[in-house]
Amino acid sequence: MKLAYYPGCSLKGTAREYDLSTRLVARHLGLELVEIPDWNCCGATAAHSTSHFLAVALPARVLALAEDMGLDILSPCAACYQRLRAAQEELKRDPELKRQVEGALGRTFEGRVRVFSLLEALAQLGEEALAAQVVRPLKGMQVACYYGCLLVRPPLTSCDDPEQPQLMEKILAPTKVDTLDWGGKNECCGASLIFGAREVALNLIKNILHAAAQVRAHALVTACPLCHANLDLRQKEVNRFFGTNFAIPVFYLSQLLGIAMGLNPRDLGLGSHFVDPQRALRMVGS
Amino acid sequence: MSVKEWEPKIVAFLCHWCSYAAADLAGVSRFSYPPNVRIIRVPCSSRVNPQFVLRAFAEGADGVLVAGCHLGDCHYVKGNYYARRRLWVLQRLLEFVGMEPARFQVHWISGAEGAKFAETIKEMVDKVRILGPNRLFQEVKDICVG
Amino acid sequence: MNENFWSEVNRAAGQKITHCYQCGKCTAGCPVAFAMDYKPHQILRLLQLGRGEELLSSRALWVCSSCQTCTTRCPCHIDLARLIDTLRFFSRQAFPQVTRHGMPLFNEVFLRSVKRYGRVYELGLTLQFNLKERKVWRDLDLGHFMLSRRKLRLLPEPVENRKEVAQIFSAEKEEPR
Amino acid sequence: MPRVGVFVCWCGSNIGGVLDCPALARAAATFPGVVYATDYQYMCSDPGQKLIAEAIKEHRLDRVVVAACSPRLHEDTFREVLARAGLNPYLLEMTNLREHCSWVHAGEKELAQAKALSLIRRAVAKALRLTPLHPGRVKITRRCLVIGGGIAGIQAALDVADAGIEVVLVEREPSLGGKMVLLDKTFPTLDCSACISTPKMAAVAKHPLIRLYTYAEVEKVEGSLGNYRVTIRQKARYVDHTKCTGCGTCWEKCPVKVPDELNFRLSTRPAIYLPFPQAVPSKPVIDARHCRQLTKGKCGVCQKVCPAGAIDYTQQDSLHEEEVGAIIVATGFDLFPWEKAYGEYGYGRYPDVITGLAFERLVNASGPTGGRIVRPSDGREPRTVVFVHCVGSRDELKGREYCSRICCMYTAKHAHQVKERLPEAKVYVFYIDIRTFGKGYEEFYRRVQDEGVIYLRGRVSKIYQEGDKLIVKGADTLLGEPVTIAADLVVLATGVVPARGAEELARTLGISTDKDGFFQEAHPKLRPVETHTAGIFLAGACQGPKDIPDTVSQASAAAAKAVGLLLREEIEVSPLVAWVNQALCTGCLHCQVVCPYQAIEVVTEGGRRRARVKEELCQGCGSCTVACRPGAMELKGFSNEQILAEVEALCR
Ligand SMILES: Cc1cc2nc3c(=O)[nH]c(=O)nc-3n(C[C@H](O)[C@H](O)[C@H](O)COP(=O)(O)OP(=O)(O)OC[C@H]3O[C@@H](n4cnc5c(N)ncnc54)[C@H](O)[C@@H]3O)c2cc1C
Ligand SMILES: Cc1cc2nc3c(=O)[nH]c(=O)nc-3n(C[C@H](O)[C@H](O)[C@H](O)COP(=O)(O)OP(=O)(O)OC[C@H]3O[C@@H](n4cnc5c(N)ncnc54)[C@H](O)[C@@H]3O)c2cc1C
Ligand code: SF4
Ligand code: SF4
Ligand code: SF4
Ligand code: SF4
Ligand code: SF4
Ligand code: SF4
Ligand code: SF4
Ligand code: SF4
Repeated sequence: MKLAYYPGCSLKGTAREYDLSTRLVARHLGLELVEIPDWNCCGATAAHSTSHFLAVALPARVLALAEDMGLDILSPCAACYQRLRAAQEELKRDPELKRQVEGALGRTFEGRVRVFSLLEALAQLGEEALAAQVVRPLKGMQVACYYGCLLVRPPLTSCDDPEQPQLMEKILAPTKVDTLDWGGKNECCGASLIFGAREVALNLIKNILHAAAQVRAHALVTACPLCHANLDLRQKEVNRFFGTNFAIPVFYLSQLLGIAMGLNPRDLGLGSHFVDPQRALRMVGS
Repeated sequence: MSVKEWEPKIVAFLCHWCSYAAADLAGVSRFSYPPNVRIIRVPCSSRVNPQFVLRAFAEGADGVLVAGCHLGDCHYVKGNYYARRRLWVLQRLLEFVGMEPARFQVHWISGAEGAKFAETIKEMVDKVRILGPNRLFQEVKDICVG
Repeated sequence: MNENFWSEVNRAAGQKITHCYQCGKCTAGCPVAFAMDYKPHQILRLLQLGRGEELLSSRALWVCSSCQTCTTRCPCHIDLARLIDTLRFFSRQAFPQVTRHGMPLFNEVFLRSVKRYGRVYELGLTLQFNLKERKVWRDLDLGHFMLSRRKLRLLPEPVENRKEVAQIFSAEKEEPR
Repeated sequence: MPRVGVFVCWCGSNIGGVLDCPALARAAATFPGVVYATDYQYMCSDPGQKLIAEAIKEHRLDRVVVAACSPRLHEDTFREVLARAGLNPYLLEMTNLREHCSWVHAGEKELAQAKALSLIRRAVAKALRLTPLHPGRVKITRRCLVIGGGIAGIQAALDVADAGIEVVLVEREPSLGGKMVLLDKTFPTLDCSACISTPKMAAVAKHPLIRLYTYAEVEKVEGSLGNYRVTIRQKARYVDHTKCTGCGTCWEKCPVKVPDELNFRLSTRPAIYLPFPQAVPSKPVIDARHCRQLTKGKCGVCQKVCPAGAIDYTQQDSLHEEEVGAIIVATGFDLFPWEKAYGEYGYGRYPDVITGLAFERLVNASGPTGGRIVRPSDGREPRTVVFVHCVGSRDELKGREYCSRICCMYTAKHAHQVKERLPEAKVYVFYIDIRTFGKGYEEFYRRVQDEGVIYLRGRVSKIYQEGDKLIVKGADTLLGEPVTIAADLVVLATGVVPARGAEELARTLGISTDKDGFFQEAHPKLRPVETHTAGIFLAGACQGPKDIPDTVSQASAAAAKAVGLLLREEIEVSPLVAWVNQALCTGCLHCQVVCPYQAIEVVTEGGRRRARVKEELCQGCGSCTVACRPGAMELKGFSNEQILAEVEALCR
């Protein structure tokens, strides 16, 4: 399978390891990724809370670039994924808006590119293809899969069941990791609030860490750079603020899969996590 | 007939269960309306064959009204839906051949709406009076009725 | 303001505001309701009553995390998250000063970065925002950690075709809202 | 040439004060075909009627025009006059000089006079084309079919049978009883549900005039009002009920254990089983999907132990034909399938999130726990119980738009039951609105609040398991705050939907369903137990969500309607029906498509297909006449020829 790769801003910075691990795992699974040349930012929450036009036009340029390549898009960043999907739906729904956007970009849309999240792309490979690559089963590790908001909401752009998503669990099943049933998987981590309303965001992060701790998760798994930043980078701040002592490592889905596939943890970018994942990895002898 | 004496002649096909009852109620309530309308009672608006309407125009009617129960209230479950579809087609056809839409009207009037019936007739007569005698069909009578 | 405001918001967001029967499912699921001055169902109620003043100056608009939980679960098909976005547009028009801090400030700075470089320049963005918020020292240790792990780039990495991005932004300005 | 008589009525001054009636009569006398015309003060009075009857004889009239008031008022009166005078009553035409002329045009006498004459001309034109008509008569089969054996079907069957009419009752489950027999107590009086319903079930079984088919379904219905031929499929029970004594040896010995669907998997039952102890009939059936003998060919235990030799593994489904004159449909409801729709409540994955009906089984002394309220997951008594209203109801997104009408009340009952059995327990009820419109209902709700049940106004957004608690995230919209409760047991007040298979049954019977799939009544206010198809009646929750008092009222009403019909020897059907001019019919069947009453059938004669009207079903709407392009379909009393003649007369 060959896909147009849209890393987005985060994967070029804060979420560097998500980019590394996604590319690496994809290569090993025979998934060819071609980075979209000269892609731009999707606009994220800032755009859609400021202007409906920007919220559609910015992602629209990315859609158009992929259309030129003739490839469907893989968007590992959940925020980008949601913005691209939302823009697609808006362009379909509102011909007037489509006309305006086309005018501004000097490009036209056929609307034939599809946009996949990392979950969909991996799930499409099928359980067998994944199982064939697993050389180091993660038996004994208990993880809480965390989907957050952007991958599963709103239902119109959701890549899985909005209330009880299961794709991560399905993808991880061949690794034999123990995926926990827990109530926090689609709760909001407050990514868009971490700058503008810090205390509120810390509250949300605490709630998720608490829910994961309740089910004795050894680690969290996520497929979103914003969730990762909040849950991993901000854990210390949460502890300081609430007097808690969480130490739950947060893996990207691609990283955990990579480990099960026997790839080098350093190549997967595991060294750049704030909460040290070593303890969890040692449990499964990695 | 000279123009001065001319009075609009309007034929109304009324559903027995609703609009005919509305006309009765208008009477009982003494809601007066212009005497230009003549009523033909039918069991349901769906009994009205477009052919009847064409014949009325051909015979010199200046306006034709079809009225039945409100949609969803048909005594025969869905007769007025059929009527609406058929008469809508007829309205388009008449417009196409150049007849003023006000001459052929379809209304939904329940048995409790005596006042609405009287109002409807008043308005229709006023409109048709302004339009003047219906000449269109006099000329195409042969084509339409055969 | 009342009638007008009501229908204007309604038109902009394309929602059937009158449908809301105040069940509160939105508030029940909203992760940040605890921090809002008006809870999601109350935002809807104020809208129904056309009480724009309270709404547009409400802190709740800028506490909403756009998580879409309310939209996903509303039994009456009301897209509250989108309504809130629409109210944010109106709020910025009515009270330009809201963009001087917090989330609207962040959005402003964020978009400025996108406008200039086509992408987000995270380091510049953070510094600029913290400066304006007068919290220069916030996240300093984190920044240090991230720089050391190459999680923050020192310099922006702009797109090449900046003209196209600029076109988008200038078209946006012409956009009647 | 017909001989028309015209009778102009003054109605005192009502007509006579505006119109010059003698002048109208004089003018009418000159119309073609009119051989006699006169006027009179009050035509409907005795002398007036006599005047008409005598004129008919004297002038050998064979068509009568009465120019008076609305036919909606006096058509029947004057038809009888014709009949008394020896004339076919359908040779009458009335024209409405009062409501449509004198009363509304009093201010314009001249124009009114002209209009009145025109109206009489119309009536004469139609009268000339009237033909004698004879109402059809159909003999009635004095038997009644009742479909569904819940409380609605039971009540209707008993009422009809008590009136001396034979009843055939068909229930598709192995026992009578429906939902009511599963309930513990009933609001608002809290009497024991089984105690009041099982005697009725027994009465059905004993009634000499009721023929009971259980474990059976209606497969085909032919015929029409007064005479239906019904085919019933009796599903194989593998137990010969004529031999079985109900001793119970078989179900005690059967080695199979399957989850008991009636107890929502809170307990198990054998493969040969009685659904519940008070079942009627109290004889078992074998569940073929789980019996080892029937699936794998080895076991045969029940056959060995049965002292009556009643077990027959070779039994097959059998078909039975019954003739009936009327049908009462009472197929009830099912719960909204919340497990498919509500992911935020866990899609049914948390064992301690249960429906209201499962709660009824829990709290029921004859249920799986002997009436102890415990958590299905670990058998512990809950300390905090949360109830959630409107699950699947009033929810356009995930459920149905309508209110289910029973869940507010049954939840109040459940909350009361928790407080009664577990006084220490905390009970919370999340609601949007409380709907307590029955007799004694509001009082009951207030009483439950007094008992310490806490009502919170807000919908629940999410329920999830955390440890052995269920976290319920709701809201208190009265305070304007989100609320989170850690519960031990959550009961969903699940809404009501039509019983599975209702759509197919509607098709079999030729009745319609509403937008939600409930059977459609003929009129929402004035004919709530009839359908649009004459002879088929509705009872209970199959027509819309209903509690027991409403269900039973409607069942008795349906029974009264059916009895009223069946007590007649034969029924008269209006002669104003459609008929097919066979010579013109091309067999296109456009008419059949529009007929709302399925009154048009196909007949094939000499290889030629034609339409035929079943007069006993036709209601005379005339829709088919317009659908028919070649003009083969005609409506008696409102024929194309008659109406066109009226048009011409009016336009002159
Ligand atoms: C949890 C709960 C608690 C309740 N508590 C109360 C209460 O306290 N008080 C109160 O007044 N009401 C209560 N009700 C409402 C009450 O259950 C209904 O009013 C009543 O059961 C309706 O009776 P019915 O005969 O119309 O339907 P059902 O009870 O549903 O009976 C219908 C019968 O028809 C059969 N059937 C269905 N389809 C076919 C077919 N195609 N062919 C043959 N047979 C068929 C079914 O098997 C069933 O036996 C409660 C309901 C629920 C869900
Ligand atoms: C404001 C209002 C609006 C309503 N709107 C609706 C609506 O939109 N839809 C709806 O479905 N329902 C509506 N209803 C309810 C509806 O009016 C009743 O359901 C209905 O009238 C009840 O009919 P009934 O025959 O039982 O009683 P009633 O209408 O009260 O008739 C009883 C009759 O008995 C006579 N009577 C009383 N005592 C004696 C006696 N001792 N001897 C002889 N005769 C006696 C009375 O004079 C009266 O004529 C409404 C009611 C109200 C008050
Ligand atoms: S969930 Fe929807 S209907 Fe309920 S209060 Fe919120 S907006 Fe209104
Ligand atoms: S989108 Fe905003 S208002 Fe809606 S649930 Fe999320 S945070 Fe609350
Ligand atoms: S053992 Fe025989 S007689 Fe007894 S209940 Fe079973 S089948 Fe009937
Ligand atoms: S033959 Fe079937 S029903 Fe009978 S005892 Fe065996 S398993 Fe049970
Ligand atoms: S009866 Fe009460 S709980 Fe049931 S749907 Fe209606 S309002 Fe909701
Ligand atoms: S008393 Fe009347 S107005 Fe009040 S709640 Fe009951 S039905 Fe509604
Ligand atoms: S529509 Fe007319 S021609 Fe066609 S089958 Fe019916 S009666 Fe015959
Ligand atoms: S007149 Fe109406 S009811 Fe009778 S056959 Fe025609 S369509 Fe059917």
